[in-house]
Amino acid sequence: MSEQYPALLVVVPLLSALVVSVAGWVNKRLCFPIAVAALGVTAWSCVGLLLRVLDEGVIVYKLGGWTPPMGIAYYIDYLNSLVLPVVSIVALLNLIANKKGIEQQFPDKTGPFYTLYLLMVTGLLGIVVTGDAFNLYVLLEIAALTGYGLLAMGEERAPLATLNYLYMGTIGACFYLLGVGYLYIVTGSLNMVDIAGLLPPLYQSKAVLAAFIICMVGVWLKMAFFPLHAWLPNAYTYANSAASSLIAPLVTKVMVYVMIRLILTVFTPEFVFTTLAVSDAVVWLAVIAIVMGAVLALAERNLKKMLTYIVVAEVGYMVGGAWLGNRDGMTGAILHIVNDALMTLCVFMVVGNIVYKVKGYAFEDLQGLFRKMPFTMAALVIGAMSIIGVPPTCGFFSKWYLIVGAISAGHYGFMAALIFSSIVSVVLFFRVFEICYYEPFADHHGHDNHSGGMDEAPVSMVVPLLIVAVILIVVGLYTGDIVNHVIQFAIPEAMV
Amino acid sequence: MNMETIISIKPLLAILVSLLVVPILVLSGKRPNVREACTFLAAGVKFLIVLSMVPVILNGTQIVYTIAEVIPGVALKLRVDAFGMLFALVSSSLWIVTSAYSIGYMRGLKEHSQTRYFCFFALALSATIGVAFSANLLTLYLFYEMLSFATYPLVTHHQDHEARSSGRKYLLYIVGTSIGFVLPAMLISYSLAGTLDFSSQGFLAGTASKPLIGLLCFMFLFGFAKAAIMPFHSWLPAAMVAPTPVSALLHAVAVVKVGVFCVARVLTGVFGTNLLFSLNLNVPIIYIASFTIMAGSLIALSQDNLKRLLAFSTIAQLSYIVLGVGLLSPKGMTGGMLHIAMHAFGKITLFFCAGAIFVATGKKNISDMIGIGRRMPVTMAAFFIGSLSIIGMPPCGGFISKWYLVLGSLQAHQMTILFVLLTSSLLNAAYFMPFVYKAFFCRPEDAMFENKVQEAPAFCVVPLVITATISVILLFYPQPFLRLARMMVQSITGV
Amino acid sequence: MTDLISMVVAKYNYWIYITLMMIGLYAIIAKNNLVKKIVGMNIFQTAIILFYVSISVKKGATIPILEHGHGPDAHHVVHAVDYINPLPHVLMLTAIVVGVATLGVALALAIRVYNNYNTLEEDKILAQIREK
Amino acid sequence: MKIIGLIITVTTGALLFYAAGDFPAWSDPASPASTYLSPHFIEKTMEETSVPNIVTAVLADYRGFDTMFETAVIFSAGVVCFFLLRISRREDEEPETRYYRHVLTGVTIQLKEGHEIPPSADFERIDSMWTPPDLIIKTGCRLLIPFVQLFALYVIAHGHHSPGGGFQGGVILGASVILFAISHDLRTAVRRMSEKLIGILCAAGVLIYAGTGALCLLLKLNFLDYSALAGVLHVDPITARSHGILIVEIGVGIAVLATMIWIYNNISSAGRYRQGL
Amino acid sequence: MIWPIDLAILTLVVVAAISALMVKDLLGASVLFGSYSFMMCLLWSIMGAVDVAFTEASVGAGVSTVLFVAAVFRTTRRTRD
Repeated sequence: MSEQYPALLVVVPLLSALVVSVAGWVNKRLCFPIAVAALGVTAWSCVGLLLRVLDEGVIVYKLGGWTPPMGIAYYIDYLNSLVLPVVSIVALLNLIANKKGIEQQFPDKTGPFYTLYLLMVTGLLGIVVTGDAFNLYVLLEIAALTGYGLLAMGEERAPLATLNYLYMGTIGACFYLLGVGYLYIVTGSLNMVDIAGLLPPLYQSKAVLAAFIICMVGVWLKMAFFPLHAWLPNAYTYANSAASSLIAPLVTKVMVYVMIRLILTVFTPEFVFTTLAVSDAVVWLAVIAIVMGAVLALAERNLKKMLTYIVVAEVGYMVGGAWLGNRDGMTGAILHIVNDALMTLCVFMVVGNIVYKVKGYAFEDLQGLFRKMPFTMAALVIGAMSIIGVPPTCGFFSKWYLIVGAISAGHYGFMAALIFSSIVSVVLFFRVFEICYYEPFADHHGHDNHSGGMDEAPVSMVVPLLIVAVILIVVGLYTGDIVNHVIQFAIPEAMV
Repeated sequence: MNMETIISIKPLLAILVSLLVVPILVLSGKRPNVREACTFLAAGVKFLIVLSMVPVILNGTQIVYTIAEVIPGVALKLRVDAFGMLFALVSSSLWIVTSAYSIGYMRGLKEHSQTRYFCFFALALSATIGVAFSANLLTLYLFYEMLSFATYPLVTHHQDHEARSSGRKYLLYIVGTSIGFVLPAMLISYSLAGTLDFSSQGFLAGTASKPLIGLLCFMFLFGFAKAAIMPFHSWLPAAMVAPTPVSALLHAVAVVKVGVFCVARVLTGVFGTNLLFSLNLNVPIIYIASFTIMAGSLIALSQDNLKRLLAFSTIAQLSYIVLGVGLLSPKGMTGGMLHIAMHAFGKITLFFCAGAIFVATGKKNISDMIGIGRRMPVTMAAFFIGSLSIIGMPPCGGFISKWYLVLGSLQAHQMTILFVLLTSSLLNAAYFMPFVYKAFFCRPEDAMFENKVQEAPAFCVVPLVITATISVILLFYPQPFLRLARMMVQSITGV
Repeated sequence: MTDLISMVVAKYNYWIYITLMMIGLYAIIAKNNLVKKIVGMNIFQTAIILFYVSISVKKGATIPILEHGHGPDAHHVVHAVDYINPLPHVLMLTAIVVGVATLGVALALAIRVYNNYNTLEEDKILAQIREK
Repeated sequence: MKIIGLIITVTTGALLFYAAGDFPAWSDPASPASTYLSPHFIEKTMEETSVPNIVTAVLADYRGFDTMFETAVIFSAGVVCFFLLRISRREDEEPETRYYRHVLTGVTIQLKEGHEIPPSADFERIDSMWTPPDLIIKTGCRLLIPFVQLFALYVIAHGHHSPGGGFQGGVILGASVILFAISHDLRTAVRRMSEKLIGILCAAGVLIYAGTGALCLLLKLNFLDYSALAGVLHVDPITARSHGILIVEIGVGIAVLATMIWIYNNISSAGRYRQGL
Repeated sequence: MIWPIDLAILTLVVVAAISALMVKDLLGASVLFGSYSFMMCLLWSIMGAVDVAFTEASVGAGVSTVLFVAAVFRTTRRTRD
């Protein structure tokens, strides 16, 4: 069985999506258990795969039994075997947590919702696992299309915001497709490893350069890297919480993974960092992304939108780290994919709980939440600590590597940007905490006022949230192992 | 210097005790008696664990425990040495006393959200012990930040406008500096040296140019803003909006001492005395410290609010410790380290007294307290002893540490510093003694106190008597602390 | 000059695809009407398909369906030069499908937007949002 | 916006023009694209899969995994359109207004929700605007549709030997139903092919594809390795591949057929299914 | 392949694309887009990509246009650009 894990982790959610879709027409109550079971199996095979990779090294899975350059193959190496469990576990926890919210919001359309949810997870997992440049495009589109569907169901402004996302997303995907076409025209291959082998003699070719630029711009568009981020905040803010807490943690992170995959596997670091020598400019762009993300977040008076700008800033972290061109920076970027996915999940799930109970996420709606929803707020505190970068939460450690990378690359601007955004995050979150913590100042000296007791979200929402919060700390404590046993091997030896 | 080390989980236990009691406190929130019994129990257990390690440390052995290897070369690691032991002993013993005092104070004033208060108090104590036992900069930073965030709800306990603005200031200074200065400085040190473990000779020597080392040194010095070195001091008076037990334990003992402890640790363990000495970095440090001492004392002179006065006094006294370490002479360092303990017991007494007065009378300003010594003789007697200790006069422990500081400045041939020390002692006397005099010997104006003003509840009074007594005892029996301080200095300087 | 002309002629398919792509890209960014943007998006996608199909063209080759597939001489030798490269065609079949799927979703969203704001002009919608 | 658009467009265009300089000449048989992978496909397809239409072989076998997701993309587009647009009668705020026309007299009546239809067989339900039934169109379409569908089936079945395959055939099949919906009205079309049926067919089509792949997995070979079906179909592995391709093409056809109709139904009625175009 | 036809169709494709974007009536734009797709399909069949051309004929010129028209009927025909 274990040799079929690579197929299982994409096929199981796909098949279950179809089954759920049929079940939606027959009996709606079947949808949720099927979806959870499917994601459970997926998560299990992802973890199994990680263990196998740790044991045996890179795994190649030939789909259809065709040898790689002919057919499509999966390459599971240290890089994606680390990202896979994150994606599947995030999806699973989020699904469980949002069951009530989904039923509250779409009583008639749970079937399609779960179908799209599972298809989206299929797409994201596929993107991570595939070793074929074109296959990646198709999966990108699955993830994108289902994402549009999920995001558009929300507040009044959601469809317009999603339509804008669709335009930008399509341009991004098409750019990527075009880049793959350029690679194909000069190499004749679509397999990533194969392309990497064929490219070195062509490093000076203008077509390869253009292919790289186009691919990068496409991927940046999809991950909302700073000047191309305009679609993200609105699309994520106005969506329903189940969708935004799936998509916000995963989509940008998976796209960062794609970028790192392109840099490390397809174009190879020698080309990207030595031949091109534009890494400094990109890191500066990342600096601007971080600073602008932080500043724009400061301007918001609305928790969810504030978080979306933080997502934009975090993308800057990862792009910058990856482009520093040294081992520490790359380690930081990869580690941050994991950490950021988890912490974004944590804070967005908190928003989900708040929306479920309070029906709003503007700052005015948050007053007194520490008393009303202590567990949710505890999770928010841990998530915030992680985003700020306080040890021992995991966010600190990826920031550590990023900063060490910046120092050893001599890029102090990036270091300053990271520090700046940490401090801004303190301000951002403590502004929120203040509102949640201080009651409306009715009686002056607050002695013994018990205006209303606890009004916590349902257990099924709080427990997954607390699990995520604990995971944040556990992952932080195991950073050393993750780096030593996984990430270290994900980065080619050539990178110092 | 190779020291014998043993691996033991005790330091971790000492930290975890107060962490693990938190869930119990939350669950027993509805039954105050259970809750407070648990607090006491945890405090007692913690103190015993710390105490049980003392003989081992006095034998010259270190206790080491690695929690997790988080980054290659840098682990979350605990190490108990003499200096950490000294600090842990002070803070864990004072937690017991403060717990008792808190109960009296909180119940006396019928404060709200007492469960939250006790929980975060316990958390803050965990962090403090964690700082004391940190074996490297990362662990230190972890607990330092944990302390910053755990004390925020305590500082803003009243949840009113004043608390909100003070809370903002508190966080801005404490977290802003730690992220803005300490974090980059730590990472630069890591990039330079590849390690963060404290060693008796520091690990930065020979890794970087002089300007960079100097820059790092000041980033650390100001980054640990809990040490309240000017110009990063103004959070401390602001934080006095907290309930008095918080001010007493945290802002006179734990938090600020964590700050100076970190500064001392970093100066000795990261830079090392030789490096500091060879680069002449100690000179700016002691002058900055001297400036803080003088300025803090002078500002304290003009204060009318008792707690603010104490706060400025604390700012000045903290710099004594920095000064002592900065002198780099064995006697001076011994004095600085001893001052951690001596000042702690003295200052906590003073804060307890301020709180007791507030509980009994509701007054905060000195000008309203004329003649209060007649109503609350025990409290004011303790206050007198505490202030003597701060001034550095016998029969109190403060005398010993100041004596060592004076010797240290002579040893280091710093006559200016000697002058500073003496002047500031005079200033200390100048801001404490008038109040003591007025409290005992002036007649209260009519209707200043309601008739029934009595001593505060026993839970408040007993702790302050205890700490005052300890302050006195420490003059005659300073051995445990003195030995620990000497051992530490010996390991650093070899003298 | 002749070089330039021969280059233009030799690759005119590529020039046309770039032109079409630019037309589409401009429309997505600059057009005000949501449906016009969708039209632009489709032109953009089709341009890329044109590019891929252009890759596959091979001088002197025929369509990629083998002659004599079955029957008596089914196993005669096939020469690669005789047939057009089939791989880009396969990829573009997929891309066309993705294109129509995107189109469906985009139109559904446009209808939702129209239901909310009663217009498809982006500036009018934004004005309405700002008024609220 | 226009200026920004122009700048972006011109920059991108310049980059692409610049890069095109290094392309191999157009239609050059010696270009890497034509010499690296494609010769293998062209020369070996017949022996490896026994399908003369190379495009079909590559599409459904060598790169069958892509195509499975292509079908999944179409399926998800259908689900998204349904999810976004469909307004069930329960959720609908505006009460449904129905229009009936008395066939003999031509009198049109309008009924608010809750009112009953007059008990007479002479009333037919119409759209809000009554267009006189056009005999030519209706009859023409009725005659045309069977042939269109027959052609579509041929396209699916003959995809191995001629251009076409599941996808094209499926679209044509879908188009025939859409033609029916346009020439008559949406209600009639929905009555012939209910929403539930469409929804299930949609999923079933993809299920046939993915299920075939999963069956190969169960038969101890890799996912989508149709040669595993040899044992089940009692043929040699190469013919099994050919048959496998046919099976998945049928799956694709069904999925595409249903999805096209589904998307059309939802878009043309804005999700209310009351009246189409 | 006959290059004059090829070139002529390529020009027409561009013209159709531009006019589909310029025309001030969305229904007209849909129809022009249909013609654009159809000419694209011709172009591809000239290039020998019969399968792609077949798909484009059924999808691009067929179903896409129908979907456009349906959407335009459900929204509005008028536009200012």
